[in-house]
Amino acid sequence: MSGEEIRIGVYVCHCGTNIAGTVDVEEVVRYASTLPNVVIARNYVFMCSEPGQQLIKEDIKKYNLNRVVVAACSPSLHELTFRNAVKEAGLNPYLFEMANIREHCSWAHPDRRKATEKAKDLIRMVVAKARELEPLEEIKIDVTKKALVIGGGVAGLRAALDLARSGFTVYLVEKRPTLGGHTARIPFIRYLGVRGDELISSIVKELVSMPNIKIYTNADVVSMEGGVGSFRVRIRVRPKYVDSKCNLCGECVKVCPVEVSNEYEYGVGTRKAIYLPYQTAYPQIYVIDPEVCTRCGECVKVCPTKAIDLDEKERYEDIEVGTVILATGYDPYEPEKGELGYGLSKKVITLFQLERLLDERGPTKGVLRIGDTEPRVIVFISCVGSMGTSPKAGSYCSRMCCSTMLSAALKIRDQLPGSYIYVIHKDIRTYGYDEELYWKALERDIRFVRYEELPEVKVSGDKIEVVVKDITIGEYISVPADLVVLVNGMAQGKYLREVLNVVRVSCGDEGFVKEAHVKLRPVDAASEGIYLAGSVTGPKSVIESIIHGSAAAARAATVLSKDHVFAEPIIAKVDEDLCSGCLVCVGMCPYNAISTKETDGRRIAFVNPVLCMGCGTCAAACPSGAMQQQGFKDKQVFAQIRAFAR
Amino acid sequence: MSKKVRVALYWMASCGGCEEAQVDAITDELSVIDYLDIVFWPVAMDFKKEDVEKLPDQSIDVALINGGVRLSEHVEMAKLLRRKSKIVIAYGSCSSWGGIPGLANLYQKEEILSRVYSEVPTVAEEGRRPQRKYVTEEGVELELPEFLPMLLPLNAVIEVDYYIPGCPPSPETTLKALKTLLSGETPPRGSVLGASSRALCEECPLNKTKPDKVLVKEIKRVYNAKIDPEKCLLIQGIPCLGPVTRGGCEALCPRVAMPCIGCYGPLDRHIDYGGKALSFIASIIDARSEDEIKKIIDTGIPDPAGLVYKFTLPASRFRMNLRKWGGSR
Amino acid sequence: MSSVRGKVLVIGGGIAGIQASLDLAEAGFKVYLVEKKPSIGGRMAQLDKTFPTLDCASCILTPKMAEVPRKANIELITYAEVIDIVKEKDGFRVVVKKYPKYIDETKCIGCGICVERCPAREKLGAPDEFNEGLSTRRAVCILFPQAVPRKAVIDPNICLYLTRKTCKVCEKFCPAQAIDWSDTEKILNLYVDAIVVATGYRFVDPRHPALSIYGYGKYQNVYTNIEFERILDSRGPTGGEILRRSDKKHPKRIVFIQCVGSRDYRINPYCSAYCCMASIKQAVLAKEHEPGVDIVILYMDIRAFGKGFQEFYERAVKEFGIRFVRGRPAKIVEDPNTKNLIVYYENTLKGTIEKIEADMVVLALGIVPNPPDFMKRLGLVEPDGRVKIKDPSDPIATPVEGLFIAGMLAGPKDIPDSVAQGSAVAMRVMQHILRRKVEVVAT
Amino acid sequence: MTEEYEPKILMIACNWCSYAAVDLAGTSRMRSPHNIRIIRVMCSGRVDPQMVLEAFVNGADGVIVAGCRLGDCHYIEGNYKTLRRMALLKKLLEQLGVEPERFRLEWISAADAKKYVEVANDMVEKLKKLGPLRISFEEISKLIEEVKHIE
Repeated sequence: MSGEEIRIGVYVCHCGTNIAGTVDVEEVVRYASTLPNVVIARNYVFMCSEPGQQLIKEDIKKYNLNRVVVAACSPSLHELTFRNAVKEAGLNPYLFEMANIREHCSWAHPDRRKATEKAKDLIRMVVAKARELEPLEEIKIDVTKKALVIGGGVAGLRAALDLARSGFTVYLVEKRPTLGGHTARIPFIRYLGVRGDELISSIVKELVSMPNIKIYTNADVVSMEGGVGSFRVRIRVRPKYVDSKCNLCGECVKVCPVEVSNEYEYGVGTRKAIYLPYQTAYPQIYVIDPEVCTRCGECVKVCPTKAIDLDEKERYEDIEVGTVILATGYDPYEPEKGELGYGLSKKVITLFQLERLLDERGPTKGVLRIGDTEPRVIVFISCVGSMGTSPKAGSYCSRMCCSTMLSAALKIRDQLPGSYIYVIHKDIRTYGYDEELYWKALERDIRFVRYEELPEVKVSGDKIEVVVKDITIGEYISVPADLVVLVNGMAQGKYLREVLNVVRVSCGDEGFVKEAHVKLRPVDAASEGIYLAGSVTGPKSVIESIIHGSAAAARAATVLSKDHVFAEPIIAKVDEDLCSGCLVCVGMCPYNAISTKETDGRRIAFVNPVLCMGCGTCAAACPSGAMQQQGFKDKQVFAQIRAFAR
Repeated sequence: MSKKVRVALYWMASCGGCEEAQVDAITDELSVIDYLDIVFWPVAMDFKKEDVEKLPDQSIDVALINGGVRLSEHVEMAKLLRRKSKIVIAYGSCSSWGGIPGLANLYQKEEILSRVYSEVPTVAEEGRRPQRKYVTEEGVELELPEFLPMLLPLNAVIEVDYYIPGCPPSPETTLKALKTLLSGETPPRGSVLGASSRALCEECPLNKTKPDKVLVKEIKRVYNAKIDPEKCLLIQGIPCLGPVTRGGCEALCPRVAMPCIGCYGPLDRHIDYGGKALSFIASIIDARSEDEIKKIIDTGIPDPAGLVYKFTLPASRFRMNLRKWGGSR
Repeated sequence: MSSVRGKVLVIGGGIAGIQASLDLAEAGFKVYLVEKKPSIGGRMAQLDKTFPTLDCASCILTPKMAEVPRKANIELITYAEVIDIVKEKDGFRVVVKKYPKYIDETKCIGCGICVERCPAREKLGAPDEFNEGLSTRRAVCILFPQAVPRKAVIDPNICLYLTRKTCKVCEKFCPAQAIDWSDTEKILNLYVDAIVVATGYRFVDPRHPALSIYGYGKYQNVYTNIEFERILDSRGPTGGEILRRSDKKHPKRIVFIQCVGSRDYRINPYCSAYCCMASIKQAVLAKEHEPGVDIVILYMDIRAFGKGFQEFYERAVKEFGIRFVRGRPAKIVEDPNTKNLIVYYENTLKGTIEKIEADMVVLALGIVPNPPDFMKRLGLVEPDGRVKIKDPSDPIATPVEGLFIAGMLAGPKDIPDSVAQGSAVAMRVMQHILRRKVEVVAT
Repeated sequence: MTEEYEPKILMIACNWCSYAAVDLAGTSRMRSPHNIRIIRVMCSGRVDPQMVLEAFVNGADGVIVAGCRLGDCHYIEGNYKTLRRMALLKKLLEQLGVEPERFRLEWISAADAKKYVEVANDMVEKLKKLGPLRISFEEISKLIEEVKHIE
């Protein structure tokens, strides 16, 4: 383009009488034609109409224009329209610029003379910018029609299933040795609903039957490069020390000398160093926990199928995908020792533990016993670890606990009709259709006590007393309890911290991942091509997680369904031989699109055109002017500013 | 290089630093001086204005002029040398963009005079001002040049061919520049000679100590900051102008744990050096609330103009303070 | 995308329907988006600000709305209703009734001159639905400034020409000759592979006998929360000024009443999920408009369960000094002179009967799903208004293969959850179509 | 000058909020002062203090930099960077003798056409009291011309 003579066409729209009514378009055109490099200026009743666009296209050929300026309405309405028109005439669409003389002028100023003067100024300024415009090419990225799902909980599984069903190849990476996450440990969803492990199994069953999905358990994502359309990801698969020859005979478990508390039972049961997480766990293979294994080799000796190899090493796999779904979920809030008597007595447990005890497939076959006596007085204390009830707790509401608590209370009511069940609570937040649970609980003689100041749980020997100020009667009441259930909330997933920096996402203060827009883009991450499913963005119910899983899958599908994605060329670009490598720009970018690279021995800034969203804040900061925003380069914006003066 | 190059050196509003640098440069081991035929150098040898006036026009090959334009005399001499010289070079920050004396443009002429001749405690006779004309007992009439309403860079009064930046320009810079010219090369008019086309960070040994993100929670001032000489000053919260200042000095200051104060001046893309410097410094402040930001700025940058315009105010888009015409109305 | 991968009908142009349509179009499906009103945007378009971020609804909604007509794959059919669907071998036949706009959409440029000129105003006008009837609109109108499509519509019931054969002023002034008096009601037949119903919700009727104790409609200064939202909006009937209906004075005390028609067996047993936050938001905005105003929120439980909600609730108490009192009013009495309202309630945390005088009362109305009639006819609607679903763990799939629901129609929820469901339902539709296509190929 | 002095104001507005707000003002037919000329950038974070200086030198009697409300930035946090830069710029302008009324940083949401009109009216009013800034630069150029002609 350099050197070529600049030939600008200016087109002033009447917009019926909307502009022509207050702006003297004839005079404006006369004025425009006097501006430097303007070879033709015209006015027409509706520039945006078919004939209007035709007019421009013909002129481009007739006067071989290489810049086009339309003075009409707001670019938000018709910039695209005219860009396309210009493009159809064979001119680069970014050699077009628009002056807003309707919303910003004719509609705002009734005074004909002043409106006309202003229209002239606006056009003069835009023409000045147009003179400096450069052709830009949209960035075309070939889409790898594969997806990576990080996290094998219900949200991740649902997302993987949806994408696989839609015909895309899916890689599913789960940190733990088994799929299912916390959902698999929930014995009943909303009191009557489905069993968690069955829900998971039904999804997993279909998944593993599909040719286009690859599942990695006991694995994690260690690095990720690139952006939407093409991410290059490295996966580390940690050894399980047991291979598929395992026939689940369980001999190894008998001989294993190491016994530890079982995280899959939230500590209410124990497991060996070699173990099967739970009956329906997928994959159906025993696994050795290297943290606690003493390498004594007893299991190897007894294994009939020679499935155990204590020297198995971790391995790495590199994959390429077009989109990434982050679904690493949450972890239950773990009360401090001594917090509301937790850890001081077997009779003080968390809600997650209670659910395990109420599971007929759980360690107690679902029979609720303290020692061997059945509890008569059961006390639930809500909002443990939520609503800032403890220093370590978040100030947020964990959303699900109220419904889960009432479901559990109702289960106990079924099992122990004669028991006394107290719910010590703040607000009962059974929102939406869950309100049903609240009604049921009230009908079935579950007693609600409202607290403002945190209750006290007094543990003396095997006696437990819960003291709480019932604000309704304004007095302290004391309940001798056989079982205290701390209704613990949902906190940041332990694994999230590790992946945060690998997958470019950031967390809010409460420890959950920030969405691109909390209201209108709830499953999009800030960077293109990365989506968020389930409780990774904040506490959610199983059903909500399923919905979010599908939502994330849908967003991913919008990318994967295309052969290419196009990135706007209005992005930042570094003028390499002017960059001194001061790195000021790097800290500016909200999308981490700027990194550094070595060029003939110099470390300089590099903008990833796929990640850059084109805000231009790096260009404003760049001390040497090496960083420029295409379409808003210094020379372009300053030309417009200089044209402000007549 | 057969015949010697005829050189004129002149100083205007200058501190003498440039002269030192010139002496260092032309008396270096390569003894550039052998190639030079100095026709005018008031600071070192006894020349008079008439000596220059006598010379035929265009007879001087290169005129090196340092210091800013503050007196009517400077304008006369600048014009004279322009007439007599093929190439005129603005030597040093002052003549290139005004330099430190240029900060005087933050004040109006009258403010300066009254401060110097009335307000300062060391004034001998209250309110006594220098007279432009004065006749001695011997009846000799002396005339002082006029103190101009503002300080100007050389290019505001005459055409300047090249610039040699620095306060003062380092001997290396000066030599590089002179050698370029002696070699017969003719860079495009207006080029900066002897320095880099990129910012200082590139030459700074501390640059590699930068983390990826250059963001600071406070801005420190040199006089009371504890500075780690091994670490980039910027990330320590010292407003070092390295990123926005033309390289070429080999980062003399940062090497000794002093921030760059910008004496090599603007880069080619700058519209207003101060504005750009201000933009990047503000950008690295890592604070979100208005009060927080204000606090950081007020404690760290009490005098923004002094920081970002230390060498370039008279060449900036404003050139000087507008109070006289603005606020007073 | 070269060929279209399938055809989908989306009913309802609210935020859920918009999201579903955009995602489906992006993924290469042809979408017919049918909206009853002359513009898409739904309820969200009526909102001033959104909780808990307080960012303005139109700022974040308008760009999404604008995307719809830009998508080549989306055919936007506004001012029309789906009156019937018929299951056919591999999909549905859909019957759409398109109401006459008397405006040629292809010509109308949305300049609004006709609206300015239309003489059918004030007494001759009609209550402005967008402003919940708090202002009047003219016979020809554009629903709201950011309407999509930004086209005028003529209301035949009050148009002077269509009612009395006089006027035609709009025709005279229309710069685009877009007025078309010959326009008539049209019936379209569409053939689609799947259907998404996102017709949202309706508010519980504040005049419901069980709610008569609040005196809505009887007392001038009792408002519904959606009315109050319009009053807060700078685009609204009062230009964003809070003025009482009775005397156009600024209120000194506003009382919000929660769970009006929610958590109430007589009307609506379940919780409407949005109203606690909506009232807190409105209370905070009211404080911003009128720093002096005293605000009391009468509630049962504050259900601040979403992301950032609890934090927002606490800010409302600490920063804005909004008073929360746990109690459900028994009755409201109006002072005939001042038109102020005396609210009687039991403070259930103190166990005392109290009363408070307010010069404005805002009712946080409960909501009920708003399914189209054909769904009722297909027996897909429970007596309590909920839409039947196939499987308790999948609230967006109805028992009818290929017929899905999303948004508020599938149960009370806030904006982000509606958006998520919009995307989720798009995924379900894709699968339904792609899998069936596969089977078709297989057999 | 027979007629009343009309200040000239340059507004640099972000595409997503403040520019849209001015659009809305027009669409809603609100009368706003004709003195304002608007330059569109994608984000107020693109605004470089150099632009503001350039605007003043090129005849602007006042400059408005406008972006989304803090927290609403379309680019997550561009406007926070604007906030930092303009805070320091304000201080510099003061030192350069520019009255504070001549430069404002405003957060205007896309729906807040009303606020735009208020800001615009208020600024025009204030600038009318202050009188033109252009003159200062004309004066300076005059001075330089005089200096040039010293013989």
